[in-house]
Amino acid sequence: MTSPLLSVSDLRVSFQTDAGVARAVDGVSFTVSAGETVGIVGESGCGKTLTALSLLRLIPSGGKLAPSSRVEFEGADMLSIPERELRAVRGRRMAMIFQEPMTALNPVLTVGDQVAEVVRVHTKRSRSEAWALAVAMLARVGIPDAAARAAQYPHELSGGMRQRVMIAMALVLEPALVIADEPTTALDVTIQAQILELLRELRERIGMAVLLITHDLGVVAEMASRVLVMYAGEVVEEAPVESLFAQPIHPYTEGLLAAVPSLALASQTTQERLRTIPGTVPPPTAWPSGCRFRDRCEHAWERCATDAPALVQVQPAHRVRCHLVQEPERRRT
Amino acid sequence: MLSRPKRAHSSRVVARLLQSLFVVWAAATAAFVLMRLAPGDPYTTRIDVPANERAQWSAQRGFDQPIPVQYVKWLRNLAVGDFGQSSYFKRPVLDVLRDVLPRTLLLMSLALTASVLLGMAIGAWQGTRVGTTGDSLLSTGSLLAYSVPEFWLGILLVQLFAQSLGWLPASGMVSTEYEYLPLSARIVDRLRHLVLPLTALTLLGTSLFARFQRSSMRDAWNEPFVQTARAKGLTERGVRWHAWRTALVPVVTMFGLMFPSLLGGAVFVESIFSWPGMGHTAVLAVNARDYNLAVAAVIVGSVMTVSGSLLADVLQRAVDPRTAA
Amino acid sequence: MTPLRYSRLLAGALVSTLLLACSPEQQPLDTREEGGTVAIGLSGEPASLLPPLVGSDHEQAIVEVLYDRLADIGPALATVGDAGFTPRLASSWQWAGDSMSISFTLDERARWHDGQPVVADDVKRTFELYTNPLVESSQAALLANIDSVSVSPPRTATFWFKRRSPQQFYDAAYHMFIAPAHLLQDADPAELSLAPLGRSPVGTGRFRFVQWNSGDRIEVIADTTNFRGRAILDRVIYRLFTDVGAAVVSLFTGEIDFFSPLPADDLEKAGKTPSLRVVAYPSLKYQLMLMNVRNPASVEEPHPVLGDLAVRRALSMATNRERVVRAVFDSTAGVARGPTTGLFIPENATLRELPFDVAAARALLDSAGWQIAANDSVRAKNGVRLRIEVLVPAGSPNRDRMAVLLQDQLRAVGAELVLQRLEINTLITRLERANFDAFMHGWNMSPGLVGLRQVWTTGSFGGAGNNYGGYRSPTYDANIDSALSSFDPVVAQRTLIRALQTIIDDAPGIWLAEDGAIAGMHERIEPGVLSATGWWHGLPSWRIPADKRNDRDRIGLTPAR
Amino acid sequence: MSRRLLWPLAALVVFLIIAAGAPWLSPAAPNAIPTEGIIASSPPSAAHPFGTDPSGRDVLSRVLHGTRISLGIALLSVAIATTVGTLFGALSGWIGGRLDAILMRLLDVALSVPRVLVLLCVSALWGALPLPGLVLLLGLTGWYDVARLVRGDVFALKDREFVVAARAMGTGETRVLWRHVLPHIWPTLVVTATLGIAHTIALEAGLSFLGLGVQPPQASWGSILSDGSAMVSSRWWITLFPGIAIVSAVMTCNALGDALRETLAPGQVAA
Repeated sequence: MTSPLLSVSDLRVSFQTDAGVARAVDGVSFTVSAGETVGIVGESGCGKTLTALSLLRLIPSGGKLAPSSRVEFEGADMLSIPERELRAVRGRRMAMIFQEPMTALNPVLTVGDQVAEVVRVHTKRSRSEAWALAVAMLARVGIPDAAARAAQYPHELSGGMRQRVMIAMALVLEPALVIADEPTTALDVTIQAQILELLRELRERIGMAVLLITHDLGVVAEMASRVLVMYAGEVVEEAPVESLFAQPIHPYTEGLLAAVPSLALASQTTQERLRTIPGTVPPPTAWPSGCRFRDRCEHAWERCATDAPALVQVQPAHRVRCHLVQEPERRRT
Repeated sequence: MLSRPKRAHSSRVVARLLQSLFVVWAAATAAFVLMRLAPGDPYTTRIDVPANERAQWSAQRGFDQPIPVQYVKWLRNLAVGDFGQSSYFKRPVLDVLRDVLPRTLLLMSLALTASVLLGMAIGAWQGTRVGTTGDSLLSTGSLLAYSVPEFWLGILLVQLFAQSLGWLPASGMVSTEYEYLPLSARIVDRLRHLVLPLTALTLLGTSLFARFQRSSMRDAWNEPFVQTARAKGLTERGVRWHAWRTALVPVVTMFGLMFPSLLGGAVFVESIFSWPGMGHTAVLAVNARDYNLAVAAVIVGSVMTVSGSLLADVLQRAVDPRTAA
Repeated sequence: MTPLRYSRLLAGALVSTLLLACSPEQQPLDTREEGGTVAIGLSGEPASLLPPLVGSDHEQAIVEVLYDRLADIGPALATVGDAGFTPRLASSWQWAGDSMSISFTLDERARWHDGQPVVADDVKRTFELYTNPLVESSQAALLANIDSVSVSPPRTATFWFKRRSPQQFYDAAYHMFIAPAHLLQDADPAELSLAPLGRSPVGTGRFRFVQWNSGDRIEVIADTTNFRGRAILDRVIYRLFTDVGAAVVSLFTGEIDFFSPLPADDLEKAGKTPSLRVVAYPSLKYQLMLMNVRNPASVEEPHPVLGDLAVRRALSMATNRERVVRAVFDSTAGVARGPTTGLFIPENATLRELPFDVAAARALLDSAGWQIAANDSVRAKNGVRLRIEVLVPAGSPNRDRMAVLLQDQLRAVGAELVLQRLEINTLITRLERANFDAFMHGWNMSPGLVGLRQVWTTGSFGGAGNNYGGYRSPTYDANIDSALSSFDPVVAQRTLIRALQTIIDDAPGIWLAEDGAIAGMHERIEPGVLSATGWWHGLPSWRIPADKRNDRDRIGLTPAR
Repeated sequence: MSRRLLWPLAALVVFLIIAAGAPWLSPAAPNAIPTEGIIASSPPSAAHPFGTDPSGRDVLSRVLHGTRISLGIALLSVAIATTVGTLFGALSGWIGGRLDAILMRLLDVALSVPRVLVLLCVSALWGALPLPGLVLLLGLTGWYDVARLVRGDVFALKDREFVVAARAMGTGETRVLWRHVLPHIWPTLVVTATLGIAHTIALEAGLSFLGLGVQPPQASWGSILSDGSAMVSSRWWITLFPGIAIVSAVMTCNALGDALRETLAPGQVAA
């Protein structure tokens, strides 16, 4: 990892709410190299989507970035560059695929327009050139009869087609990094596979890096080479995908793995019944003291309530935020 | 596959037109019934006219015939634009309408355009800045504007700008010298006379549109596609355009619904500014118990309202592809 | 009291002449004198400009400058014989030896504004229209003594009278404006108001019609080839308003140059406005609350409330007329003593007016059986409540205010007045059908005493006159007849006073104000003496000094662009 | 309670206090024309803070008493409108089908004529109306919006689980409508009624201004203002003060309606 494409360090985003300060993203650091696919996994409310949005400086109104936060992308700090330069990066070098294609597409503009708009904004191409490029891209993402479809509106397309449009919109200028925020969650299972296949295929052809945000470990398993597990605004475990699946260390990761039917069955370590993680993610205004997972952790002991664990390296590419690393004997079996 | 929705579309248009026609007919019929329900025959003859002369008189006008026959005749006349005689103006009602209707349409169309443009601009500005000081100031302002009755606003405007400051004419459509002015001066003169009535008629509409556009813009502003537009690298202006384009949909519906409320406002504004249009004429007709003219005003109002909602339909189809299918 | 009336008339005339004397640059008449445009505000839109249909002041104001009478009355407003009358359309006239007919010879130079010569047939046709009951002309009653008009072509029209009368010349010459027969050939008398001539008049007056833009203006210009000489002003633009307030604002802003009557409330401000001049002038108008003595539902029966003499007298006595008049007109009007302005009441007459006496009014009502029941503030008799609907012309703030004051004062004796505001023409229609209880009436009298017959005698019910209230008194009728027909001035005066006393005692109305009128006008206008018969009477001789003319005056005679 | 709700509510209470206490708050009788001295319209002074009208009546007292009439008319006619509109809308939405189609067409027709024109027309035909007639007229021309909204709500609620459940348990139709459906639409009603009051105050003022509303000697804000309209040139106070009263009352109700809409979120019952 000589010069990573994207390098995030100590990303912190907080909101002032009636209930107090919500530290939604609380010191997240990671890198993505060119061409690499990194997955971020976690339950909803863990801060993964906000992390993704922060990379494009798309923090919702009211969100405050800590001054120490850095997001270096292709050598520029995304969090401090002027608005103009930021816009030049968005959509062109770093693009985003949103979760819900129905609402993420503008309902009153044709899909062709919406794709062509990216071209028009970032290049000097004429309206017709941009349109042609958009149609070509729509064809590339597997939309049949793309020329006709381009003139249609989002509501006239099926969910899968809409997501293909989203992908076309993100990839039309062949960015270096694509952030895909739950790209398949809103889709039928059969369509999910098609979309993932498409993403994989385009990744190879364009040679882009992908930051895949999902709650679905199955998706990660298929796509990513490296995984970050987030919980309560923090990264709790980071590992190459094989070692994470083979040897999850953080109890939360374990829980996630155990909750996935296909993985649970395939897993060698936990040949038990399908498990769920008890409890829910606490609200971001009231993270528990010490380890934020302790309330839901079956192994938790006194130290977990007082000391906040640090992210420690256990193997060259495997880092974990858990006291079990130091005191493995505490693990209950 | 492509022709089928089109046929469905055209049959829907026909259905919509028929429905509008029905509404106007029903309103006209209601007006006829109302006219007949009124205490005293509007054509009561003079006390000292002999009975035979009275009979001849009412036979001439068809009042001796049964009500259904009269109704059919009345409707048939109506269909060809014959609203009968205006007892106040001593002219055919149609002639009166020909005089006054364009004046009101001028005022209304300008007021509508101004309300829409101003209101949408203000509302769209607010919608992306909800909760800021500017937003609350404008919200309070439009609440106030929304609460000032046109007639009182008209009186204030006359007192201030016509009487105290002497900047603008207080009443009428044109100056006394109008017809003897060169073309450019005539245009200026017309515009000067338009300012105050237009302001009085526009303020309410503007605030209405601003309130509406603000909330629809606020809703659109929180939609995910706004985030998408930003992620695409659009400028804030471009992003705002994306939001506004969808926020337009509910506002356009309002556009058609404004017609009746504008016509209602015109009644007061025209009276204050002696603007000899439909609204002012309706008031005169009422004071003069000019039944034919009053009924014509109702029918014209209903036609306007119905056209307004048709227009709103057309516009909505134009701006919202989701309703077009 | 009476001298005061005349002094008021005199004062009015004096004020206007004084103001004239004060205005600078009284150049001698020369051709350069001519010119100027005056914008006059009217507080209503005429329904028609056809002479026989003239009813309201604003119709009269325009018709009088577009059309001509046969002869005009002199400044003294004398109506006996032809003394003081000056030729108009008729250049001369000839009395028959028995005085039963008068032959008018029309001015041979007279032309209609469309170029046609004026012929005797025009006079005959005009008379027929005025007197046709289908036309419903309000002047018809005044022409009742004329039997017929005969014609000796080309230009002599002879009026035949039913009987001799001191006013017979006045009746024939004054009440009609002659209309063009050649443009009325197809007119249906029953639908005369729809005749095209009514909207684009063709007359013989010193102004000719230019345009009528409904709701906005009526415009006339000087008829430069008029047989009586062109008017001094080039052009008069009548701006049509529907409410007095808007007209007054326009006067203050200079949009119009002239408005009358100016409400008393605006006098003070007008006086302080340098560009305006306020002129008081006498008027023949008196105001009253007219009471209908006939039952609206069945006119042969007396009115259930107002048919009762005691009620009418009590209402009159409960009204503090002085207070009402002062409140509404300030010092610009006097309190009317009877159904006429003071001008026509002989100076030495002693008339007993009904006193203002609330206690007496209550007693009168009590004794007449109108009692206040428990938990009611309104009197009633045999289940009929003392409730009177009062018609008030819309857009007449003075009469509206008087009505409000009457409502307040009469409540004190247990009478309830309900005000109903109506546009004037519609209101008149209801009056003509006797379909009303009471009416805030303002009557503009013709010169002389004919109005006393026109409005109050038994013969002038409905279409035959303007006796809307159906007042019926043989004593009054006989005395008025005698007053109008007697050639002996002493008898005429004695019977007049008797008639007036009769009607005052019968109280068919509450006599309120007799106007002196106030006109507000731009200071550059020199209108001469404003006539009691109407401010518009002398319009053709209004002038604007050459050095005071403004842009409006420079419009000249050019046609509109 | 949010501040947005508090202010207009407080203002409304003030108006109601004025309406209730007008006889005690007024320095003079509202319709009393002075029996001594000159009857004239005088400018504001210590004795008459709002001046006097052309008949010499104290404008302040008239405005205070006018509060009663103006608010009373608005409240009563909106009550009528709400009742009629709710019945009409509930019936239409609940029964649905053909009846609904017919009623909705009727509503289209009613909505097609601008309300002011209807009011003018009725005045043309019947002349000046007594107060109860005016209230009835305003009420019977003001229920269309209520009916439409109620119908929409009822339509949406009719197939909701709790309603279906109630029906399944054998509850009578009327009872289901009354006990299970209507309680859910009250936020809609409260908001529409509040905004309706604002609109009716302004409308009644306009009618009275044209001389077609409240008849003398009774005075609403609109008719007090109307008394001065012929002399705005020189007597500004007669039109200014009642005008301010109208605007503040209308604004109060509008603000209250807005705040209620946000607090009660009536749109969500249908969701």
